[in-house]
Amino acid sequence: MFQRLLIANRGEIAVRIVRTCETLGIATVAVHSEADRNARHVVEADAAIAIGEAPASRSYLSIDRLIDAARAVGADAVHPGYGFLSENAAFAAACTDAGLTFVGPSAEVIARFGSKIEARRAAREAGVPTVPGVEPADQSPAGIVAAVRRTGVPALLKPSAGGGGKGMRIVREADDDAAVAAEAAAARREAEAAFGDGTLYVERRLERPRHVEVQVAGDGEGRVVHLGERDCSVQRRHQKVVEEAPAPDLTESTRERLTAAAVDLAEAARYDSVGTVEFLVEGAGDDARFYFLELNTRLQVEHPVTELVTGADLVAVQLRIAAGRRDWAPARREPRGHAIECRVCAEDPATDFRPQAGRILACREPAGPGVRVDSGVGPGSEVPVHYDPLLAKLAVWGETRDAARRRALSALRRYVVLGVRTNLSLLQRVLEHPRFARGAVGVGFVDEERAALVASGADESVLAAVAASAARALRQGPHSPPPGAPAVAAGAEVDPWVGLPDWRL
Amino acid sequence: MFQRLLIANRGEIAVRIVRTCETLGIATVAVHSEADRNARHVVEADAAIAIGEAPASRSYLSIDRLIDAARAVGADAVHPGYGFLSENAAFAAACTDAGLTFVGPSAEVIARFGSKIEARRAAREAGVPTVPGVEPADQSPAGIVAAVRRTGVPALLKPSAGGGGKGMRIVREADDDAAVAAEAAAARREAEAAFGDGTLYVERRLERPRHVEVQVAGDGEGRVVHLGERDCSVQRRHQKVVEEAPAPDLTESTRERLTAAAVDLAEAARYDSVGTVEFLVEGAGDDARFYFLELNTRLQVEHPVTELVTGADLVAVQLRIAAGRRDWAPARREPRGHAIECRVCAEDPATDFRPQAGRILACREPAGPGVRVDSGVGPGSEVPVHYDPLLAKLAVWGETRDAARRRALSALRRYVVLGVRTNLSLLQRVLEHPRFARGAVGVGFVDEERAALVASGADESVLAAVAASAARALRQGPHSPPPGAPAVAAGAEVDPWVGLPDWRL
Amino acid sequence: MGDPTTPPAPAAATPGELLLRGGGSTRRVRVVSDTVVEIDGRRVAVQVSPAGESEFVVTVGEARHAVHVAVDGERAWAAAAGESFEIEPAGRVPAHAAPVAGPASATSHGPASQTDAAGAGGAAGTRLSAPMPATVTAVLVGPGDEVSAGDPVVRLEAMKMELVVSAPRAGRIAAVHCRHGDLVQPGRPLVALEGPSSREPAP
Amino acid sequence: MGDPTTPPAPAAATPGELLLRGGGSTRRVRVVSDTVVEIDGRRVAVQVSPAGESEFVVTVGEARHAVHVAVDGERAWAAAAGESFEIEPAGRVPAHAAPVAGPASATSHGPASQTDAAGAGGAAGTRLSAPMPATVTAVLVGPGDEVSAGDPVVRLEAMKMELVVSAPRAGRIAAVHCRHGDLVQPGRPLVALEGPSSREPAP
Repeated sequence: MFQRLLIANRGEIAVRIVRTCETLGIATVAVHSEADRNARHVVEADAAIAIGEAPASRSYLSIDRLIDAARAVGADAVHPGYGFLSENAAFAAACTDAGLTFVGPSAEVIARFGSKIEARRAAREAGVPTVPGVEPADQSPAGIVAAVRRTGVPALLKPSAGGGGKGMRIVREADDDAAVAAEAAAARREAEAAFGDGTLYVERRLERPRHVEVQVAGDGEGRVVHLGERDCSVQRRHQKVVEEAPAPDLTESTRERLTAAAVDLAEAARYDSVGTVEFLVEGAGDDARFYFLELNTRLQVEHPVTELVTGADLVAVQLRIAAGRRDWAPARREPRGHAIECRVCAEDPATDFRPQAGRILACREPAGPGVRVDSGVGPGSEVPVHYDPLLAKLAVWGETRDAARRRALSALRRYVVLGVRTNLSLLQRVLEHPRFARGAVGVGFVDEERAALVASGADESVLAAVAASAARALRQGPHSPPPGAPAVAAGAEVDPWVGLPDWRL
Repeated sequence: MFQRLLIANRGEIAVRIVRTCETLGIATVAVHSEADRNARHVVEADAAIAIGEAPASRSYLSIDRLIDAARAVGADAVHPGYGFLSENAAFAAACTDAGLTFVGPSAEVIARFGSKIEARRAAREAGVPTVPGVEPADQSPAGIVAAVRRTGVPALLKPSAGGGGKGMRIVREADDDAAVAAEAAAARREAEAAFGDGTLYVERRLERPRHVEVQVAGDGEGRVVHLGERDCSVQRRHQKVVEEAPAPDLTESTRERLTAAAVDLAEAARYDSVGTVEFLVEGAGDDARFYFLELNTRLQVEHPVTELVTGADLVAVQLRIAAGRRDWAPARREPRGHAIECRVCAEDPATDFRPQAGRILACREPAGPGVRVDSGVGPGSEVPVHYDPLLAKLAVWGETRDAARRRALSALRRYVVLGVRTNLSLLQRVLEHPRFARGAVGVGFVDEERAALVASGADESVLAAVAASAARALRQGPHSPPPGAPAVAAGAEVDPWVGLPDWRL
Repeated sequence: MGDPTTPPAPAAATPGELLLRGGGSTRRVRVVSDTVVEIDGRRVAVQVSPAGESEFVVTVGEARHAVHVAVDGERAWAAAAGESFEIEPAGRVPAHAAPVAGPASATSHGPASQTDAAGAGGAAGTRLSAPMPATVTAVLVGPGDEVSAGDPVVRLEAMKMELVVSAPRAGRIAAVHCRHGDLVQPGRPLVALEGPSSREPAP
Repeated sequence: MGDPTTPPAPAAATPGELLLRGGGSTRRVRVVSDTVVEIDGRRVAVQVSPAGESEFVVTVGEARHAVHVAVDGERAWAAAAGESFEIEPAGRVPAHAAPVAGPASATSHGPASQTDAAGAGGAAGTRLSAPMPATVTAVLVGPGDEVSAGDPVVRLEAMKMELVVSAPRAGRIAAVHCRHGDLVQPGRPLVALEGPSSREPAP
């Protein structure tokens, strides 16, 4: 196993990788930009190294600086996390060239599945159905317009190099050339900013499909296992916000066809790490149809729900495969119970999920039975403007889907983040929503129910309680005296015991 | 299911019961003494009611006040937690008489197993071996001395009414009548203080046995299931401090004999709730011998390790059985992976585990994959002098025992409680100890290794880091300015990016 | 003070009045005393007990809420019942708490413009300012340019997302206060818009 | 100041000297500057960076520690590397931080006595005080009683545990300051012991 791992990432995923390394006895080195000098992942790792300025292009996306850092600290392996350079074949190759083990698939596998064209070809060759789409050779506005006409509307413009929903745009009118070109330009700029590559892919958009993906792992020698599927249909801005495992309302036969298709593809690719095969699923019952979307050659944000139902540690599996260990496969892979993850983001649902930045003044994360929080922040953390607004992930486990859903709600209600706006309230509205409570929703769910999901759950009594508490705290200044201090109790209930119990609702 | 549950307890177990009720849609009412007015469990429940003065005898141990409180709030059921009145048959009967469902076995079952004599008789009748011992009819000092002579030394003096190790004393010299009488007097005082009953039981003490217990559940109609066993041999002051499931180093045949014995006993008793059959185990291999110790007719402090390996929610099981639900049995009971619990106590290992009281100035509980914390405190909590010093329980899950052990260590290292002394350091020494790392230890482990376990793990660099940080914080006063504020950075690393990475170990 | 998107300034800051912003709306609550608050003219009895650090348990009629509060200068943040609020004394409406103006953007990310009346003197102009910390990725207008309502004037990037600041009304660009590459903070003026307003200027 | 169990008072409180109590022992560390501390006469270079609230990352040679600190008046608590410390300026040794005195108790729970020199005037007596918040369950001596070293004088109960306060040396009970049922706080005098000391009284 490795001695010292450079974690080429930040935030909750960097902290989460540290956690597994602690159990495996691997020393960790965090990297950080100037904006992240005091960030949580820097504190949690065994060591930390500065790699550049705040803009990701000059730090977390700089292959040279990351390789220099890994050499400087004597790392023998590099974990890319997700996002940033995790699906960048050049980075994987640069690690290998520098004598570092890249914790992920080979550069060849990353490159193949990083190309939407190649990935779809691989899927078709493995007998896995794909969504109609094309990466136009002519990437000019005119070329994109022509591709949209060919594919048909509604169409999606997607970064060829990307993943995670970043930079995706919907085009509904094939005839408005100027509008299509404008969307293409915006998508290209976001793609360049996020992935350093503006190439666009044009795909037919299925109406109201579900997003279901299969977790796979392989050792590059043809041995592939799957760890079941996840449903990630609850999305905003084409990005997942609530995920669960197993996928609700899949018949056993559809689940078997789906996981078999994922394994077939990974086997054909001689897939050599942990990865995720994403599908869109249309229809219900045994004749539900599914279409290959992409194969993400990295750890997925939502991997904890798979970990909760299988007991596998997917980061440990990645590290074992990368280290060439024969015993990489998790002992148990059949799911037990149900898990739901909620992404806690610094964003304002009321203004179209606009990302928020600032300082976290207070942070109380829920805990207790069946509750897991993977967090990249704490009290006093700065949320910089430069990066993804994901603060933490709440993942809960329950014996049944409804038990998990209720437990997640209970945990969300006591999850406190003050100082930046978050989507904590929206997450509660999602989990409470009758459509979500009933079972599977489609990827349009958040957009369709936006008004209900953005609404505040606060009634007058909550407003009154908040106003009264805030008035007291504002009067006292930034720090309250200890509870129970005599000065504070004035006006509060101080009834002595007088025989009958003092009933406080 | 119940509408409103009165939780006749405090601390982490009261909070933990709230959590399950939140997932079942049961409203909770906390009770609190004057010392607990602002306690965590009071905040977390849906409602709270004051029941008396700080001494437990005038609040948490007052049957009348608890029944009055339950009536006043319109509760339909009462959960006793553990400790306090949880194994008090009179309390169970008083609940029933008041038309309240007691969440636990019937008063008859509690009374039978609350009596060491009756419990041992029941065990013998069910064919379960017992440790030699007697509850002397003559409870005078002379009677206890005579009983010790009969049983043989080393002998244990135990409260007949009690459990959880409270008030237990070891007698090693049968001939020193005065010493035996003094120990008996002390044991009786503690028994009276803890359980309201000073009756003593005298038992032969096995040398270096392991403490292994089996979790059972039954519906009173003869249907009994077990949820595997726990090893709770790591004890200080005869109280458990680290527990795990499954028990390490048990052969499959011994495990089967042990669980079968527990089920036999519970079936014979028509056991009607969740309970724990405790055994002492001597020897190893298939011919290990075990002796029935007691049947605890309540939720066990260490129940989370069973929950982590089985997925069962034991509080939900209790509530379902109490509500007469037919579907009370957990779906899955076979263990998966390994779980370890560490009890985080306000106590000072360096002064013989003396309990500590005070205000918690800061509290950071670990979280992340495989980590569960059941806590009864938070920042600003008061730890009263009046009650058990248990603050919280850290329970971790791992694919293997060693993975769980390492994960627990990693979590303990980042567990911060400031303001009262705790056993956090001792817990790390236990988990790091080669004997514990190797496998099963006996109940004498903490006493035998005390010097190593009490030692501080801090080297000079830790002392230097602590002194430098404390000096800065003391200079700044109780509240540090935000990190990154210019004034703070003076003297700290502020190297701008200058081409080569700024390497910070 | 003629900008249609600026809410009327409160007549006078009533002591004890707080603005609670949360869930997309802002409510005004008057704290009458330690045990009484007034919402929409209705008086509500509250009982506040401290519990833990910066935490209160508040009883309001039949309901009981745990409230976490963090104070940040003259503002506070609070969370209760799973909802979060930003709280400030009424009468103080900072730029970044004003309602967002401008016609809905054609893009999927909605409007990003932020306007307020320019200057303390009440000049008949509108200043468009940054709605959040962001990097300026494009300045699409120059001084003297005529713009129509909805025209994009500045493009920002924040957290990998593109935000377009659009003109809330027709007018002429009086000044440009930012350039490509600037890192701008909330409220920082980006451009000043002058010219005909759709309403009468304030006296 | 002749009590054998009281550590010698420091010659003078050296500014920047801290006592770190943790893991059963107390260490003295001198903070020379923001970047240098001295332990046992050896100077160690440290680099302190703030990180989060009341948290620091400290680099000491090859090692790097996250340190959490909470300040409580003139004292502080800190945790690093899984260890906790109580910290106070050297020269100030409060009663409850002094080493515990007295012969090991015969019971399983060890010594519970707590002694310090009585009064500011330096009377040649010893005051036995409560080591922690507790309830007095028995007062076993009266004024004028002669006691031997190790004799139990007061029985306390705290957290369901019995603590016995024993005489640290032979002497005579000068005064009893508590009675059965009292709830006593740490440092609260329980009894005063006078008479022959095993050491010369201080001048």
